[in-house]
Amino acid sequence: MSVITSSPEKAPAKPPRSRGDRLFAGTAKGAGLAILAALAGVFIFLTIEGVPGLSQTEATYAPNHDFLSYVGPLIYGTILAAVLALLLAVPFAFGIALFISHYAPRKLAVPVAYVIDLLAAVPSVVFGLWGARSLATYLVPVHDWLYGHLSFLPFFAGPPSVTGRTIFTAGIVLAIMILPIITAISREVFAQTPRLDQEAALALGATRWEMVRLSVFPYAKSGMVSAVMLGLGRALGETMAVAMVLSASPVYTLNLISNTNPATVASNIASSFAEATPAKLHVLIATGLVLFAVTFAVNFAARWVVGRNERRMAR
Amino acid sequence: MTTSEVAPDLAASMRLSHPRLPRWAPVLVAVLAVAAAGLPAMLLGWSVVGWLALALVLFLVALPGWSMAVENNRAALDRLMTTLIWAAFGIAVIPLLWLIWTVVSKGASVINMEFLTYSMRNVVGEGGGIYHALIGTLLVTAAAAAISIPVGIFAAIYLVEYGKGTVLGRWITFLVDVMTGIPSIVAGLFALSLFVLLFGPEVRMGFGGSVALSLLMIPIVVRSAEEMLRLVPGDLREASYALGVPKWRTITRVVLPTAMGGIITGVTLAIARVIGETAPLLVIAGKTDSVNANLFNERMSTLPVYIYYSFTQPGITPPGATEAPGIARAWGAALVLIVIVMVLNLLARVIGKFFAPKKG
Amino acid sequence: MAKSIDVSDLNIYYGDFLAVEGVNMTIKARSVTAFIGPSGCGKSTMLRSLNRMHEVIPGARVEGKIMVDGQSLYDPSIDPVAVRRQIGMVFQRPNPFPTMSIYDNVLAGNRLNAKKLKKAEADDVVEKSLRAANLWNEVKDRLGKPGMGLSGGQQQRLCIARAIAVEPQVLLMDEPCSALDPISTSAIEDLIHELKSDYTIVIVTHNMQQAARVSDDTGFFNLKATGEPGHLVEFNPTKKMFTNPDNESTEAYISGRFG
Amino acid sequence: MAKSIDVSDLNIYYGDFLAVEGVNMTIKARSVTAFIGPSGCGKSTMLRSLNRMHEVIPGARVEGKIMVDGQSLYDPSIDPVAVRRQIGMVFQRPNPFPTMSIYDNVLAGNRLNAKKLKKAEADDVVEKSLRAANLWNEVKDRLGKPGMGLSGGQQQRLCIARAIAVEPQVLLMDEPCSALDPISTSAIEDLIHELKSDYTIVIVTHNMQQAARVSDDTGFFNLKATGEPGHLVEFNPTKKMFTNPDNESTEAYISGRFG
Amino acid sequence: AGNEASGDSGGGLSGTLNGGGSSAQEAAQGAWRAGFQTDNSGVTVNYDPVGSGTGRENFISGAYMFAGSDAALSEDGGELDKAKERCGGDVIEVPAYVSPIAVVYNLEGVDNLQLSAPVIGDIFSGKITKWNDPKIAADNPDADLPSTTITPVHRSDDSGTTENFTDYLSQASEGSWKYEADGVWPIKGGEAGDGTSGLVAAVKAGDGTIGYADESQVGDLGVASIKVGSDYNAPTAEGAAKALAASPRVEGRGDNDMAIEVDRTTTESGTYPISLTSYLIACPTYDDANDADMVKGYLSYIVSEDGQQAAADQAGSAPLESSLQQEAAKVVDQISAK
Ligand SMILES: Nc1ncnc2c1ncn2[C@@H]1O[C@H](COP(=O)(O)OP(=O)(O)OP(=O)(O)O)[C@@H](O)[C@H]1O
Ligand SMILES: Nc1ncnc2c1ncn2[C@@H]1O[C@H](COP(=O)(O)OP(=O)(O)OP(=O)(O)O)[C@@H](O)[C@H]1O
Ligand SMILES: [Mg+2]
Ligand SMILES: [Mg+2]
Ligand SMILES: O=P([O-])([O-])[O-]
Repeated sequence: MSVITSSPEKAPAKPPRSRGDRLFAGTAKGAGLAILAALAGVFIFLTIEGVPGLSQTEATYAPNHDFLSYVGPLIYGTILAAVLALLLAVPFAFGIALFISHYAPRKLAVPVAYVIDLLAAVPSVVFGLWGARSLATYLVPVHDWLYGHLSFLPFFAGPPSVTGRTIFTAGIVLAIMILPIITAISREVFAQTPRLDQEAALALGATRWEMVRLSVFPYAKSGMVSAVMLGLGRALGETMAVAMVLSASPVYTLNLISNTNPATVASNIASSFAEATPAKLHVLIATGLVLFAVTFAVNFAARWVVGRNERRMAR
Repeated sequence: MTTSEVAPDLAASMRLSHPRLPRWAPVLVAVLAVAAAGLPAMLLGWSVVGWLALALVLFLVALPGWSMAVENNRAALDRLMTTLIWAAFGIAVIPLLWLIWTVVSKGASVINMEFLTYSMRNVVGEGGGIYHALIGTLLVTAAAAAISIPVGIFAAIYLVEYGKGTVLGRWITFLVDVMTGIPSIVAGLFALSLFVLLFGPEVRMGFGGSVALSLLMIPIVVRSAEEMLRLVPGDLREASYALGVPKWRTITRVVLPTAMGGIITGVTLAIARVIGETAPLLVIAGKTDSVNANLFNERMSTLPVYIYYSFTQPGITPPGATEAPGIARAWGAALVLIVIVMVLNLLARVIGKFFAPKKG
Repeated sequence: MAKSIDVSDLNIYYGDFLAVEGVNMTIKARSVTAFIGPSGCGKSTMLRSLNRMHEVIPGARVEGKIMVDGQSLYDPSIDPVAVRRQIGMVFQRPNPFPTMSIYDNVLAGNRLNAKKLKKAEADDVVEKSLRAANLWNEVKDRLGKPGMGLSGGQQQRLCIARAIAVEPQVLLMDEPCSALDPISTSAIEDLIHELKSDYTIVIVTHNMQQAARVSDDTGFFNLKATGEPGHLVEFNPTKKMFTNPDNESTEAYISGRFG
Repeated sequence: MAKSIDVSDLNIYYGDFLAVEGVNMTIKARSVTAFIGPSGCGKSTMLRSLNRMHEVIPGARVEGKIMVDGQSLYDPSIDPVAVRRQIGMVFQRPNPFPTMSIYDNVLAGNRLNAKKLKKAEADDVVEKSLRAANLWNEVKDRLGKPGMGLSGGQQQRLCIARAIAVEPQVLLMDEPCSALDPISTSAIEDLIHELKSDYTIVIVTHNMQQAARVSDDTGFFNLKATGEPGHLVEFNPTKKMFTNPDNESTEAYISGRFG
Repeated sequence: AGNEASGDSGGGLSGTLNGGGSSAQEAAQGAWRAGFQTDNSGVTVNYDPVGSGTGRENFISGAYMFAGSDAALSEDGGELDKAKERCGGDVIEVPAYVSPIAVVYNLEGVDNLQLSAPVIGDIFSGKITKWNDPKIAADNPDADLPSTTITPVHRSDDSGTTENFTDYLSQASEGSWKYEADGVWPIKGGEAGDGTSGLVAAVKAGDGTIGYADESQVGDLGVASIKVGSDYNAPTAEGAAKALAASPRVEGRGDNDMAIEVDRTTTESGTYPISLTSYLIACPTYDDANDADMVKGYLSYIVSEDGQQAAADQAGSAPLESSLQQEAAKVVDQISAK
């Protein structure tokens, strides 16, 4: 019976987990801690380099006057662009993911999944070029139409941009950029829904959509949230494409279709970084710090909302 | 329809065949919608896009409407959702193919042996190639993957298998989400300042780029791997434990293989996400015209940076040409980058299939 | 209300694999029909083809004819959703909706048809169904808790309650009692007895006694050899089957040491 | 080789919920012990505490003592992994590894523990185990096919084969036959008879006849009331239990109409 | 790579020379690199077109051995002093790249637009909004101007081009432009493009657009002629070089510092006042002899007649006027090891 005890003569103080187990668990935990360390590193970097940026000479914030007025429109623009992108991308992404996992004939689903994945590979520079030079031009009539028919809404107050390089277009480009990430992850989790769960719904006389709602969505919820968070992350942090598409100015505006649009934090860093004096660089990094704080808050809020839902579920 | 013949007495008992739209109903409605939308489109001189948009709207109203009239609300909703899901696919495919077509049509013509095997050293105007940037991209991305994949997957394992419900686990999950929001340029600036701290102000190296890219890659790997691991049924873990298999072997031999398909998708996605990333590499890996295969010394060109500069600094347009030679090279490089990811994707799919749970 | 089901020359495939071959039988309305036979002979497959659940498996298909009250089940004009709504099913493995409470699980089917159930009405349906499935006493104090927190047997009874709640006209049960203890099993059998005055019931079981006890007719499926498709060996009134079967192999199977 | 197991004053918890309370019993080596009782009374829970599988559920814990051949199972010096290697388990629901072929599934216990087997040896183990589980004939031509492609019953027998393949000293079975047809059930029972000359076997079953047929001792678990923890009502030699139980409720349960 | 020479290094020099800065110089730097590396196959020159500001900063920090900058080191931020500190003495600043900035427009039916500084100022500050405004018509008596709305396009990034353009407006617009010279566009709102390429793309994309960009990058866009004295001059390399040669030096700089204060108000015929002058910044002495040799070699090549001509051919810049070129060559020739 000595087989069960790993070392009977040793003091039984420490748990007799095998070395392999301890090593493996340690490695896994180490990886988690490494992530924390990396993030802490980024945070410390942003703080050390960014805090001096809060109080520079007025000229550094041109054409604004102080840090708040400088960062405000950027944060506003970042959130506006990300929200637009999410609003556009999320329904499409879930739709396509469902299409691939549950609706399309197999012969179509596989190549579609493949092509969507490819989209993730298009360099952001190319997205930027395509967005600024092809898409924007084609969207000019759309801008005109929105202005012509919906200008009573503050979003479409106009005057419409003649180049189409607006936050509306940028939102669409961002939406296309985050589409593959959301689609890929949600389609994986949709496809993993156990057949038994799905049959439970079908056997009750559910239509395909009801089956999706009853079995697939609840099962995939956590994965869908993850997918959206990843997409949101990319939308908040996207740099080059936005810089290339957007006709940017340091302003607040709800107007989505005029040539005056708020820049995003990341795109502003990218485009201002090149000519930045050391003082300006501090300011730019400080805007990064603010974005970091905003990302933190957004995630916190999202988690709280999801968590509250779950708590209500568990009751 | 058969329905009408049997309906009277059945209606009372069991309506298996309440009236249904014929199989060809969606096709008919589609044709009618396109035709009906054609009229105002023609009269008002709309573009094809406007025409099709109106046709889609008509279809979205007509088919569920007809279904509601003939079938019932639930069937109508089902048809509406089916249409929406197909439409989502159809609409999303447009920019997708458009984008890919743009790259292919503009890039394919410059790709030849010279383009793939020459660098830009001493090249002015026409000619030259992407060899140096190709090497750079492969090395930098490979190094980033070598950092991110183990860290990411192990972190996901920690979150799902060890840290569930612990404070540390919750913090890591949360901070990984926050990490996805780090702008790529900030990651680059961070890597630069880290390396300057370590090696002095003149440091530029490919590996610095790898570190920056890892910051962007890790959260994607963690998040997708975490989701996939979570979906592995507890049954399987128990089955393995009950055979006297230690936890770590259960994870490596049962849990990971079962989730492998999804994890590979996530990893491929993460690689695809960073392989086209420009800003951080611009800052830390820099650019050069010459081949540099040493990740740890000197500037290293990468395809995205190459593309970026080829577009923004295309040189002057030679007389008689329509555009500067840099532009064509940029499209060519973009196409090569996409092909690389395509190959990677195919490879991942093959590997994924190999590991995928066998259903029957 | 109840339906009779005529099956003629039915072949059932999984892709190219012929799982069940040449089945002919008549399942009478207002009666209980049991399918018995060794594992892998296609009882579940046969059962699933009766409410068109078979076709949800990719590549799965059916040849031949199934008539329910004079309507051909596989006719293009038939809505499989309506079929499944009226021909309910309980599976071999319990499958409650994992994110729903016990209460919501029971009501899942009803909610599909009538979006708005009055609270009192809903409470009523839940209690009635759970009582019928002999689960009420165990869960009445935690109706809001998730259905997954129950023991295997409790989960299975929850699934039965869910299937009953929509008041189907035919009820297909695939070894519904294999995870149940005698008390619950007995309750389910009582329930079957009760239901059969109105409904048509088809049950797959490995338990000969159970088949003998609850069913009016019994179909015995067998495989000619491993790898061959399953087929219906004998279909007869249960009394006759268990006392004087037509077929030798039936006798051999039934008189196996136990059930 | 076989082990005897002494259980004293065992309380089993899921978090704060006390599922099983105050169990005392002695499971004899080289014998078959059956646990019976209504659904939800804690049979599975009790069984899982015997090879420390209970603790893999977050928050689950055990109070009291379980002695296996004089060693305390829950002593800190005991490696639960080693325990499980020697005390095998078959679950209520079949759970073959989805990524593995039938062949690899059977060998999983050996392979996952990084034991190197020669090809001939491995073939031998696979054939022996599958034969013992009465599955060999059905799958011998498709050993390389995925284990998930089998019918429910076949899957369960595959799991039994997998558990046997590592030659445990104690075998715990949680309603192993609930998804099996009579033929396979009979084969498993034969197997149990065979194994008990060397091994200690504990089986949970809802089938009274099965308990009566295969076991030497029987433990009857019950709930005092719903919501209360389960407890061991009576533990006695099976013969006595089924003819002259000490306890009234045991008699009531066993003499329930069937099993 | 197939094109990279292996083996012997002609010219005797070998090593890697890193510099960077002004993105405007990149095209010219490409030509200079190629020329220099062809003569010295053992040398690899890297130039990061990260922008003038970053270039100057990296020069000061020691990350670059030389920098390219669209503006001379400034005295107010203490930049000049820090650079002196880095070099341990005087700093070398020589003009290397001069290029006219074109006022580009995209307006159907108008080919030869002529504009005066006050009108440009009014257009970019939004006071003139229609193309058929009488003020524009006054400059273009022969053109058939449509009533299209004017969309002025500016740079959204901090840029040397903007700085030179706004410098021109503030000096020459006779008060119609109310802002000072600045790399950041001083007006909030309006159409903007990122980088020269972004701005050019934006002007191309719309009808009625007008912007400003390095002349070599304007492609097939319309280019306005600018009023100088009583003439309207199209942007030319010679015009820009001439304007530069006619401009005074910044006062109070060292002998090696050729910082120039461009006079935008010149009325000399044939000059073109909107131009960008980009400098090379280097130290007179380097710790390492090889570094010194490489910097000296490279910079000498750049300011040589050959180098200037190569840039003119490949990047469309204006070769330095010969007196400036000779002075610059002399300054660069002093570079040595410590
Ligand atoms: N999804 C599937 N794909 C392919 N073959 C299948 C599938 N499901 C079942 N089969 C095969 O069809 C045959 C009949 O299976 P079925 O599940 O109907 O048997 P059963 O009689 O219900 O067995 P059990 O009593 O074990 O549940 C078996 O050979 C099985 O392997
Ligand atoms: N994971 C779990 N978490 C919390 N409670 C649980 C869990 N599993 C089982 N229980 C509860 O513990 C009690 C005993 O469950 P157990 O599964 O042991 O019953 P059982 O006797 O095996 O029933 P059955 O015959 O239905 O399998 C039940 O009240 C059940 O609801
Ligand atoms: Mg079955
Ligand atoms: Mg149990
Ligand atoms: O040369 P720029 O600073 O205008 O890009």
